[in-house]
Amino acid sequence: MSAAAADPHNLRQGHGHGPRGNAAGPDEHGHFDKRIITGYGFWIFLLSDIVMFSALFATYAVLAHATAGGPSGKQIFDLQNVALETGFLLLSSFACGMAAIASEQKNLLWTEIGLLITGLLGFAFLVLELREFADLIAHGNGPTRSAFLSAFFTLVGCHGLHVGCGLLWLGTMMAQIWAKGFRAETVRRLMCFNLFWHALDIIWVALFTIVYLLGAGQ
Amino acid sequence: MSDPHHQSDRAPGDEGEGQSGVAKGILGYGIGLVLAAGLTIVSFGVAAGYGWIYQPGIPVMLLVLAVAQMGVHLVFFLHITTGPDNTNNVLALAFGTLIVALIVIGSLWIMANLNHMNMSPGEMARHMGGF
Amino acid sequence: MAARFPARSFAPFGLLALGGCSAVLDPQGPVGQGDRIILIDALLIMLCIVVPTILGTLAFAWWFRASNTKARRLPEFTYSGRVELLVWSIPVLIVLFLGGIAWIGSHELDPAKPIAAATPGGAKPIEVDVVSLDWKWLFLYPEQGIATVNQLTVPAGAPIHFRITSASVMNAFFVPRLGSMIYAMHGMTTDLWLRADKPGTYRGLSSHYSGDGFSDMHFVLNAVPPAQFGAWVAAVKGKGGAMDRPVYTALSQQGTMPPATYGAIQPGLFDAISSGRLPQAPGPKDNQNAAR
Amino acid sequence: MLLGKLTWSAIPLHEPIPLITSIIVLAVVFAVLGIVTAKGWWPYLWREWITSVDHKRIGVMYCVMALVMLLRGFADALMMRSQQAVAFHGPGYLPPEHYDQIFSAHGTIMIFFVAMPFVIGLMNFAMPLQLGIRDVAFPTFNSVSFWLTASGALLVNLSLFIGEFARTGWLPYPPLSELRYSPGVGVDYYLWALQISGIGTLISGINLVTTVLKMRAPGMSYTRMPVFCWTTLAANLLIVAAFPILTATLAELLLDRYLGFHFFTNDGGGNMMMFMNLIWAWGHPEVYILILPAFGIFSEVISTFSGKPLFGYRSMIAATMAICVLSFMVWLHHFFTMGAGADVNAFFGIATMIIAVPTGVKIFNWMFTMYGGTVRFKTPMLWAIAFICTFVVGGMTGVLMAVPPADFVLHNSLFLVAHFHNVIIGGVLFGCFAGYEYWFPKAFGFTLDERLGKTAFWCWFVGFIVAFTPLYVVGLEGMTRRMQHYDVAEWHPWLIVAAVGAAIIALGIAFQVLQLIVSIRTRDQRRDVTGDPWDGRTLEWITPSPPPTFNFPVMPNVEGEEAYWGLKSKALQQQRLFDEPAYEKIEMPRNSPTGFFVAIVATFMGFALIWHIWWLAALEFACAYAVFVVFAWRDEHEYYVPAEEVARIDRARRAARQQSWFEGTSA
Ligand code: HEO
Ligand code: HEM
Ligand SMILES: [Cu+2]
Repeated sequence: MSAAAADPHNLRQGHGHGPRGNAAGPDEHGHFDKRIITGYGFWIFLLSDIVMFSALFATYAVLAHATAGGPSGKQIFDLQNVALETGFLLLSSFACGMAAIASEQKNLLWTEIGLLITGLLGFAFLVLELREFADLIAHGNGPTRSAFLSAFFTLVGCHGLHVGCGLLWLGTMMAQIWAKGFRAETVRRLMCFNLFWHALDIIWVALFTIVYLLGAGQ
Repeated sequence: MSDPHHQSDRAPGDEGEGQSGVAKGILGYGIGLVLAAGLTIVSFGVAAGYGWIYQPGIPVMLLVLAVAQMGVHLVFFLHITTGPDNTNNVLALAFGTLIVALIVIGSLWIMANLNHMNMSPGEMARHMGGF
Repeated sequence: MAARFPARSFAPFGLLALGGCSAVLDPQGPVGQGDRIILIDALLIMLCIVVPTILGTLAFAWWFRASNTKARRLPEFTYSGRVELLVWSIPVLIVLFLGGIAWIGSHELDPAKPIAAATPGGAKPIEVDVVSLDWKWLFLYPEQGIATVNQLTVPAGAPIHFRITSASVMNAFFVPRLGSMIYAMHGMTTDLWLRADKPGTYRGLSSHYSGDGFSDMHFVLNAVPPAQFGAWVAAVKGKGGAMDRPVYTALSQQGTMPPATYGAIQPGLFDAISSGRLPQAPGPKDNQNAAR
Repeated sequence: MLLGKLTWSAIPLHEPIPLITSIIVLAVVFAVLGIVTAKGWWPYLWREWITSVDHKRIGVMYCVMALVMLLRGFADALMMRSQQAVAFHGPGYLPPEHYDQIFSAHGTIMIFFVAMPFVIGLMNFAMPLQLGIRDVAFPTFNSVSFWLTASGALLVNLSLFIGEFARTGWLPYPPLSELRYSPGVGVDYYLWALQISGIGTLISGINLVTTVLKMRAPGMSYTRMPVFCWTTLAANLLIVAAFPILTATLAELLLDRYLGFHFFTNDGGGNMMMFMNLIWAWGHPEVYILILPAFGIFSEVISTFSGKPLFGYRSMIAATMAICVLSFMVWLHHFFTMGAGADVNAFFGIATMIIAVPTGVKIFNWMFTMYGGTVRFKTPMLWAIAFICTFVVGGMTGVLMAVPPADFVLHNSLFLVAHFHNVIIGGVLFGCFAGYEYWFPKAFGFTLDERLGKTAFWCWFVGFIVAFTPLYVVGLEGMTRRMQHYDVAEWHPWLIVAAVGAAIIALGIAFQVLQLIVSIRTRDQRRDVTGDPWDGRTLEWITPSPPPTFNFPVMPNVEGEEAYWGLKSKALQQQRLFDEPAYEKIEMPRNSPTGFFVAIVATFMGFALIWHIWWLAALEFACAYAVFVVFAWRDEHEYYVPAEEVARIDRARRAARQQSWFEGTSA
């Protein structure tokens, strides 16, 4: 009790960080760096999104064998298609990175080109995925066929939905940059889009491994 | 506040120190792309079962490759680990990973146990053969 | 199993029973006795810390009230290593103890764990298959070849092995004075072992809400002397209708009904229900509820 | 069809109870709207509240919503209590199909639209002030969060007039909640209302986590943050980590119901146990989302009214974060009786008990905070002391049920119901009431009436004991929850006692309403001129009451724990205020109607989906995208509060301080 007694507010303990400690403090006008705050908030959002996917993954893993007499993964997965999808998504991520670099340089043309390629590749991915879905449904293997297929369509479809929403967002961003150029807030939004797009890749990696590759192996 | 720490706080996805230029940036993404593509190809190859590796080890191998590839994406595309004060970003990631692990592993353990314990006799015969 | 948790009366706890026959605290079988003794032990050990905590809180607050001139003020008393150690270690110790009880108790009193007869070499276990329906209980006696609804007759002193499933939504099978409950779920079978040590009539019920008729979803469990059990079986056997598929299908309609007996059962009925080979119960008769 | 499943039969014209309730509620709503219109208050409301992005205003609106919904939820409770008091050997006055909606609505409303908004409101209000900053990280999203929650609440209450509410309990376990067994719209109301408000909550969680981690006054290091900020951080981390699970789980149930998927159905390989697993993986952290902020409030209140810094500050932080992580490792304790093996049950039982350790540490630290202090029994402090006494009992019964064999006979009994009301009312609600009384003067500039406040407190406290102790007893007598009627004679007297208890609580609520009315009418005599009515210790008390939009004219420089107490002590010691700072203009975010529009779209979309009015749903999707584009396209607007204005406001504050500290009677 003695050491603390004289200093109940721990005024003396500097915690080795000087008076500001490790706080993410404001500048002298009381402003915080919006880029950092926005980016961090978006990062937290992405993590929460990943948690949501983890619930879908858990469901899928539990129901993967509940085929109720319907087809199993092995019977319906077309790895070639998946490889193609993966390729599109990877390249699209790379293109998105290029757009990010161009936007740092405030290069309007290259930014737009980068984003356009990103979008086209993403769109190609989506088309392949939808074709796969349509094919399955046409063969009577839609999501209502079995719990396994419900889980499959939901998990993969949810990723696809994210890609779709990402494309809408992308279009909005391209128009905005075109119309308004590189303002601080536009650049910030572009940064968030970048994070979003790359995070979708990470989910896709988990997805093609757990759903397709492991599923096809069984 | 002329505090040196302030400058070093970064948004996730922000490149490290010097925004030194296009070349460096492209190189980063390029390395990422090559690594990711490589890992993907290996994954698909392993799964295609060319007999590259011990058959029963394939799932483990695939999972390891996936983790590696996610790491590549995080480092080279999301730049989550660059910059001297990324502690917050990485801590958040660690928390997220912990939660994901708890949910997935916990659910699988619980559900496997429940499914096993509560299996109906009629079903049992069907499942005895193993998957 | 009963050996580890001997049934002994707990005098101070008569208080909580409050005169009336308190179901959970007045068990009539080894499982319930095990559950109860664990419950009471855990409660007592925790009361040892909870009661002083409450009294201490009130005492501190009162003694250090602003108007008390006798209280010694220590405005700087904000940290003390010794107190820290104390406040972390007391709960840890209690949790260690409770954790031990929980671990052992979970294993000893695992609902699926078979139990022995009341007397060594006594009555042999009997099998009862339980199906929860909307909103009634169907009991099948596979060995005796009879069935009952909303009433359950068992020999006192004999271990009873229940296999439990549901034809529709979830329910829980619970006879408070015999002990542990367990869920009844469609397409699944849960196992529960119970024993009634004394003859008597015990109330059973669904302890998991299952829809509008839920409150009426209870049954009586008659524990009869072993000799009478045979007589009861003989009285039921062959009389009344048979529990076969058509009767079962009619039974699976929503509704409540008084106790009934069936003199025969269609073999394999329980397996067909529990594995989901028979269609699930139909639920509400019409969709008039769709709007309201 | 143009209106989907919606027909006239959805309106309860033939059922007197819902009909009369509907008419009364509608009358009140229209009366309020009428008064607002007649008095011409709309522009003011629109400008100052509906479109406000000020964290204090939003916090207040959350709390108001919680209080209004508390009345609704409590009305349900009264109906249940009176039904069970009379439904011995008889049907009572509420038929099952109505009674079942009531307990489902009660649980849903109390958890999602009382407890959640209350704690989120208080966090919103107080946390930025305590951190010494001007707003949260994303002010506009904050407004969106609030309005989405409001939209969810509106949908739940709409089910009273149009259609029905779920009859499945507050967590819609399949297969009962599947289309086959619940063909009505009740479950759909539940699902869409919770999806919408859940997204609001998630956004709020992201917002507040970012705020605590990235925006703090200069010098406010982690180990200098008030404990309430720590518990805010922990609770919001839990929101961010748990609510997505709820979203996914409800989405799966929605897919089952709307598109014939087979996640949890009896057929097609569905697995209902997976629902239980997932919903509790969210549900257990959820209860700590509720209790952690309450713990924070008690930490502030007990320290303030004991005139001492919080005892064991670092221990408290460690305990908070331990609870935060542990809460994700125990969820199976809600289904010990589902037939998992002994190892699994025992593991999760023990993990559950371990949470008692950090919680116990907190309790003991609060006790030692009072030890050696100067305890003032203001109303918030009464709530706090009552909290410790009731919560330890509730916690104890929780730990009891964490022992699997004990839970085998207590699960789903009224003992369980008593447990969670014990921790939720004695913990969360008492905490929120303490926070409400504690921060009310800060928010509105005048204090609440102490005498009525104390009367209300005693009614609540006594009523609570009388209402819920009998439930422990009937629980041990084998009474299951959610009983519409029963025929066991032993239960009857206890349920009558419980009904009396509920009536006493009703008295408590009446006194709270009275307290508010009286306090508003006599506000001129109870002005809080100094901004520091309780002799506080944290930064919110440095501001005038109510604080200006920008909270702080200059960012406070934090030099230790209890930032404000340090400054105050120094000033009092030197017998003078600190020198006047150089005032500068302050940049503040502008109002935005985004949140309000989002909520309108969400409400219509939810309604359309519930009633299968597909064209409307499609239209609303288009609107949602339109709102997004407009929002994403906007130029960010800030406005500046001119330096003169800042100076004027702050000089008034300094004058008041000068007056009370050095000229009038000392603080
Ligand atoms: C805010 C809400 C809240 C809180 C804080 C808690 C806290 C706890 N709860 Fe409770 N709960 C809450 C809300 C609910 N619980 C439920 C159900 C529930 C069940 C399932 C029962 C069943 O369905 O059969 C268990 C096992 C617990 C256990 C616990 C434990 C161990 C704690 C612990 O956190 C308590 C820790 C506190 C203690 C222990 C007191 C102080 C400690 C001291 C003094 C130290 C010394 C003591 C010891 C070492 C024991 N809870 C349900 C039911 C949902 C439903 O089915 O509808 C709800 C809503
Ligand atoms: C204010 C006084 C309150 C009273 C008198 C009251 C009363 C009741 C009653 C009678 C039940 C039904 C018990 C049963 O199943 O038989 C119930 C259920 C419930 N209450 Fe309360 N309650 C109150 C406050 C609260 C609060 C504040 C909360 C949460 C924040 C809450 C949450 C719940 C929940 C979750 C259920 C379970 C609903 C279900 O079974 O699905 N209650 N309450
Ligand atoms: Cu819990």
